[in-house]
Amino acid sequence: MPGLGTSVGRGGATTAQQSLADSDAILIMGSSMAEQHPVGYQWVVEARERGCKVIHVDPRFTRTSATADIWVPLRAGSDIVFLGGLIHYVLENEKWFKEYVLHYTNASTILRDDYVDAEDAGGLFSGWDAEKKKYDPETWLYKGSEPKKENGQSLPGHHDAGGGHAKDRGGEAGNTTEFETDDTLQHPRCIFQVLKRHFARYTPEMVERSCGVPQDVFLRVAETYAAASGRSKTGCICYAVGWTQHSTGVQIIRAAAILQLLLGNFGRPGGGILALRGHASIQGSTDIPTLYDILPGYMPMPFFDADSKTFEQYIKQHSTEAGLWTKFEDFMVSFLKAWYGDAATKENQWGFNFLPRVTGDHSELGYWLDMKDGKLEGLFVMGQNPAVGAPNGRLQRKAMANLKWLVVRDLVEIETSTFWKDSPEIERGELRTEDIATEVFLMPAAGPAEKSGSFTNTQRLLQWHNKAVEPPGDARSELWFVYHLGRMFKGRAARERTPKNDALNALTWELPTEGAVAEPSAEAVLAEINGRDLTTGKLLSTFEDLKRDGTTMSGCWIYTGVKPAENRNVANERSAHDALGHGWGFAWPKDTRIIYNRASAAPDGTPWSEEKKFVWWDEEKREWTGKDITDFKKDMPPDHKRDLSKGGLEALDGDKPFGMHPDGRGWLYVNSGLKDGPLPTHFEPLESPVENPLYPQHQSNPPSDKKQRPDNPYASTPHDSRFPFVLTTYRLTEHHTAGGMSRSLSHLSELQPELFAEISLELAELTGVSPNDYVTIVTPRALISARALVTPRMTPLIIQGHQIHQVGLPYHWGWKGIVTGDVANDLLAISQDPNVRIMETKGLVCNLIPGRHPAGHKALDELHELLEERP
Amino acid sequence: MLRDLLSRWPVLQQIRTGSDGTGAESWSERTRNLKPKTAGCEVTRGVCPYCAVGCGQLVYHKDGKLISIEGDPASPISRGHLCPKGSNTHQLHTHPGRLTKVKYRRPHAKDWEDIDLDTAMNMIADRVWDARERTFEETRNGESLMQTTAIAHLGGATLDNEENYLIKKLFSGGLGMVCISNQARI
Amino acid sequence: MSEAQSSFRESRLDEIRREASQFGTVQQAGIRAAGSPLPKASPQTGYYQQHLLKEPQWTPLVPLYFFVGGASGSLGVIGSLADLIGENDDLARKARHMATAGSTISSVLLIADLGRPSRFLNMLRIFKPQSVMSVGSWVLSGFSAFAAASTLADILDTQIDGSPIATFLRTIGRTGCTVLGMPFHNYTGVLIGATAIPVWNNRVRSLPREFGMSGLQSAVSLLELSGETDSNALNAIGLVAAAFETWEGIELLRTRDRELAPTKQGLTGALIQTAGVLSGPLPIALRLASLFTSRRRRRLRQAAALSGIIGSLCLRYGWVAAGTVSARDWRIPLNIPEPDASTSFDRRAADSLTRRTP
Amino acid sequence: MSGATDHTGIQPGEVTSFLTDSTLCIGCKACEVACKEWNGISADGYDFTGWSYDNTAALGHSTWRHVKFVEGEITPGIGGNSAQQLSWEFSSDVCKHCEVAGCLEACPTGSLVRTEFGSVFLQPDICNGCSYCVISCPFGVVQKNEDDGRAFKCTFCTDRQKAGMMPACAKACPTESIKFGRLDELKVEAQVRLATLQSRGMTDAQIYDPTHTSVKGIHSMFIIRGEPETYNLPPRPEVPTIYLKDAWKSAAFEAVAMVGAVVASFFFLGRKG
Repeated sequence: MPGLGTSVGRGGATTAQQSLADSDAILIMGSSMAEQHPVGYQWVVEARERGCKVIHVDPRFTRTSATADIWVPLRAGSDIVFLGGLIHYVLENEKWFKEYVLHYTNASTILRDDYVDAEDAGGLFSGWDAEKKKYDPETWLYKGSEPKKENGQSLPGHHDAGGGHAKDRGGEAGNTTEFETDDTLQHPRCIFQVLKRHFARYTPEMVERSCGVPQDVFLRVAETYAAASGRSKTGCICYAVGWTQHSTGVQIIRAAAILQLLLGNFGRPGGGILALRGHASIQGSTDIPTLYDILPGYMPMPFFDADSKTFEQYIKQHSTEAGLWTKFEDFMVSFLKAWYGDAATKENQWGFNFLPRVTGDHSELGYWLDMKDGKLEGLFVMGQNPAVGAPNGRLQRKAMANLKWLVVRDLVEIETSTFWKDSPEIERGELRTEDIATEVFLMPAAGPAEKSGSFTNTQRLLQWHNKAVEPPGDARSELWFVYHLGRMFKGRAARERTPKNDALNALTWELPTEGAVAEPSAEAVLAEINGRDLTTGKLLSTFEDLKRDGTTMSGCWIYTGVKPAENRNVANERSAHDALGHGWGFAWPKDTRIIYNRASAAPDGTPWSEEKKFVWWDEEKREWTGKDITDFKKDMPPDHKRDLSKGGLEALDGDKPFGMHPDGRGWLYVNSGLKDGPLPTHFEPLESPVENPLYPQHQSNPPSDKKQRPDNPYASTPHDSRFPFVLTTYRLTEHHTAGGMSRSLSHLSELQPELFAEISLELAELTGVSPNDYVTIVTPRALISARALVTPRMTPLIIQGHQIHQVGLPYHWGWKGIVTGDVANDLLAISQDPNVRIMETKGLVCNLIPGRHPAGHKALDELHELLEERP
Repeated sequence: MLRDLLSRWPVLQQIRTGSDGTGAESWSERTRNLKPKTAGCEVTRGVCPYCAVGCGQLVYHKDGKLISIEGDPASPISRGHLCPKGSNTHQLHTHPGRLTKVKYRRPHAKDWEDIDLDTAMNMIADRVWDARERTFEETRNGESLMQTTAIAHLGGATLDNEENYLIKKLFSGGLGMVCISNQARI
Repeated sequence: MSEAQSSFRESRLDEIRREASQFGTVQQAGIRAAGSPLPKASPQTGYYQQHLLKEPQWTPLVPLYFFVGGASGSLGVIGSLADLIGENDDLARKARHMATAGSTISSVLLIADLGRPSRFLNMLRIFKPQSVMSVGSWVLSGFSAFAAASTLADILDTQIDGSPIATFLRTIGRTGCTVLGMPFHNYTGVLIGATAIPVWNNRVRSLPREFGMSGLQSAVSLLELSGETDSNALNAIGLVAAAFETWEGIELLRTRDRELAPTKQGLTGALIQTAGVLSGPLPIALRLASLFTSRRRRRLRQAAALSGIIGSLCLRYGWVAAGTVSARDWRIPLNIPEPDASTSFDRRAADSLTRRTP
Repeated sequence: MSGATDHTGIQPGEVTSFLTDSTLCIGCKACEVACKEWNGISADGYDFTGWSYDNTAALGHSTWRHVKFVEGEITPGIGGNSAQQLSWEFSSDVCKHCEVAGCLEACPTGSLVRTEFGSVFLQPDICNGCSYCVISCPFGVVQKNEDDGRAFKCTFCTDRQKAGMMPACAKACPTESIKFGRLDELKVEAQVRLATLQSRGMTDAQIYDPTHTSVKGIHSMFIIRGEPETYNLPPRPEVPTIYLKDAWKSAAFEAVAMVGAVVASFFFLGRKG
């Protein structure tokens, strides 16, 4: 979320897949879209056939490269240098979209005098606390804006426990409505000039040195992509976990956002940034989060000790003086009414204290380490397979052996549910079944066609799937499981009315059920999510109607409008009447398909051009009109002058499209909210074979957390003679993530039956491996065996003079299912980037040796032998 | 009897029509009346459960049995197409490896045993309740905490929004669990 | 490489390499040992050297059927003509009975080979002139009927003298056997000749002759082994057939088409060449020898007969097996010249395979 | 249920065809799975071939669509869609449904028939597993399933076509690289597409449709880059029936020779004494 969130206001993809067909250039980086999203890729192919240039930047020549116009091999983990290079090119060659940048971005905003850029301090921005390994963002703020300091706590958005998902804005640390600008962009401390200086060294030479991309190739990409800009052209950037799973993941996406802002590509058809998600409802599961640090609609969970003392304080900390977040209190009160109903009153701060307080890193990787250390008792796993899918699998599986009990819900018997029985640790004698005290419940889950509910897809589109048949046997939906479990707890709480159970007793938990198994009505849940007017009992059609006086309720404000009436479920509506699919499903917010689309018109409200006409100001009707719902106040004219007293969008000027931001602008520079700095800066992966050519003093992202410990060791970096090669992991079209939904299916399993490692002919010769041999791949964490797929599609790169070999490894296999194989993720380390606590999977180091590792305990002996070895 | 047996004998038709035996005269009854297996099925609209492209699916079913799952041509996103995984959604639901009973593993046990759903639900409820009883913190230095870190949840990106909503509501809003996470990060 | 690493080397890999150095290739799917080229799809290698044609899926009963069918067809002809022309009633009767038995065995063998024997009658569902299998099925059925008819006639003769039914059956039976015996004894050559299998369709003209004469020779041989070693007529027919076979054998040796490799190399080649000798020169020699001795005549004729039968069997099995080998040749259907351009695992070699032909 | 259906608008009697355009294929194998799902075909082995991403290897009794992966050379800066070089090509293979079909001519039971759509259909309720079609197909498509005893191949989804539905593979194909429609229209479309590709500099693009041989054209045409041999597409496929005339001629000659030999021998040497 934070990458896009802090830059433009919302963490979601800014456009729709269909809109790719209108692009003049598409840059796919950190994703193999043709392989991971084949059906979405049809829009890229359609654009390509219309003459759009498709550029794929990837360490490997993938099925996406094979269908693109330009393929650029890039050393895994050097993405920011490449994107920084593009930004540098755009700035140096005056390719940026002047009017757009001037009116729609914060380029002209002037920074405080005490702000020091990383370029001037060897990689560190001002405010660095070497002790705590964290930044105080005060000096990053705009000149003139007041820091929000409360009783000596860290500024909002920078709490230690923060998980980074509540970042659908940034800028929390200060009052961002007060600032100075210089519309000539000449002021030395204006963001435009700071940006220029920051990326001054990201030259084509540097790109060649660090990424291994020949200069002429880089320049061809730069020219091609920069050309997709201006009034009549647009370009789109597609990314996926190839960017996010880095210790600098958020900043990579930031760099892409900066590029798109400079080229004027947000909010326009064929433009924007398309974040490609890998699971059916991964967008939905952050909108309505099963995450520790946020509440539905990207409202932060209250952090203990920081902003949670009183409701007022919490609201004050997280609402802004202008833009949509001025309605934070309306959203929050309505949300608390949805959860706690009548028990939420003005007197008890709307039940604010029913909410648990976040006291630390409760993210998956965070609590998993606690689990390993025996601090957890029980765990629910629903539709996920960490024994195969999570980094440092050995640690993951051993940790589960320290649980008292484990509940796994899935369609099949996945590895996570049988770690005690047949995991590699059992086979290697690290764990003994009879020693493991963990109680395990493996519960059969219902398949998607056996239950009703909605998925939110990669373009923020809610689509309803209808139950077709009953689930087999005792298989049940998660809805059924949680609802009936909840009823039991409600019953117990009702019997013991202790303060501990206040929240449970207050919780509204009445749902109509249907059928023999008493399946709760998903549509009733959707109605609660959508929200009602409590005075009339009517369902709401827009979040603009939410109130802070307790007369409205809504479980997730950004979804309001998905169920505007008892007899309507917009997510289930299926009559598309235009290319963007209006009439088909519901795209949050307010069924807007391309967000920030005010930017598709010039500041004066007229379309930029005929070709890219999308949303414009209709002078007669005095309203915004066009091909999409306006992501703006419908009747607010382009020449509107901001009125802070009114709050909301009216507190912004009529030519400021990014309404989530208190200044209504897209942020080239993020004045607070990101824990590793206001501007993207290149750092090497936590394990890298090369020095950081830009900031030798700081090899890797300073605030990132390696979680280094004996059971989560690292290679020494740079240059660990034991691990000379770069390893990057990825998915295949034929399988799905950790394999629970593909390795048990014959038709998919036969297409990719065995774990393989893709290596170049050069690396094959170097290591004496011939095609289809078994090889063993080694990292400080583990060793695994795979078949060698020797292919000309892999090519060594020349980095700083020497050849860097890369090993590509798909990660789908485990020890269960029709086709089995070693667990690739055993090789990875548990690490956390500073902002969202994601691990680094795309760039690390390894060794590759011919032959298959021995079975049983011998495998570990081999590993230790190899780790000690220093030729 | 014999007459209609003969009348169905392609050779006689060949003689009559002088055809070479490669055409309609050789079609069997089955071939003549060939129908798609989805004929007469009910159709329900679904969404592909794999990646986040969100392809539309048509779920064909008859008498409570899934017959076929195909792309939905009306979808503005997928236009009726599906990738190999999406095309395999029918097998995903019907393959023999599907779990249908609750499996339970006792502490230190070497293997699974089947238990019935209600028993499992009650056992799970007891364990959650017990862990919460022991580990729940109402306040810390006088400040509201209402939290337990002893129980964790993982998963959500493959589930429905409504399911995620209930999980977060019950686990965080009701039980005070804070260790809640899923596949989603950025 | 360090010790730890070398101890890693799986013995399996060394086996693969040994196999590779010995035989040049490794059988296991996709396996290529170091030093051998990358699996490739290119105009020079075809699609990963994967053969395009499917191998024949016949059971070993089929070549046997070819043998029995060929013999009984010829027996039918002999049986129908021998006593019309000469006074060889016993020989002719024996031939007819053998033909009847043969045609019955043929049907059994053919049915047993089907994937769905219960559906044998579907063979008579249509008549397809362009399908040799269809024509053959009808011929087989017809021939069996006529052979049965003439045999029935013989049985009736032994009961009643000059019964009109017997006369009728004899007439149509023998006419039918003569007419259908001709295609029945050699259509199997057409059957395999007119297929996509290179080694077969390369010899599409000679196979019917070869199979036919082979059938005739086994017919003669069977009669001889059943005791008819005095008939000079049979010996003459045997000589003619053997002469034909010899000529065909020489023809085959003289033709150098690469499609014919399986008839000259390997097990299949050995079988076919042996067949050539056993059903060509050897019986000729024995038969000629039998003319100049009265004491050893019987033995020599029996030896010739045995050699002819074994030769005929080798011929059928040899040619069918050759079809399987031929189907595995990935170059011929793609008109790719031998030998394979790729020689080493060297990058440049691999490159040369991928470069487009201008 | 509202919304569009997948009705092709094609009536029985109109000749249909596939046009598989490799230049649009992304190698996802959706066609393989969609085919197996619709036709209820079982998996045929879990062997890792090492042939790029192709582990299906070939068409057969339980594989009626097969995506081929052809690896070339790669050069930084050049994607697979650029004309300069072949880097990684994908091509989905299928039964050719020949205009003159070897399997159809060979089938003795009439199990193989020409349908009202001009395609070649194997009637599983008739086939008796004589497997003569297997060796009569110049493309090596038909194969007998030894366990089942019958031969199988692509049905062209005749069951779907009869109901006006598109074949499963063509419907699934994400990038519409598998086109389905009226033969005559697709022949034109293929020419137009070829012209477009060549105007983009893809001089190595070509249509594979052997109309110049005895096969007389196919009902599943292909647009490929490079040589057909690379994709195991025979440059000159022939229908085995072209050999029939010669074969029967020499059979007749030999039969006469036999009768002659028999008659002569018995005439001159038959008499006893």
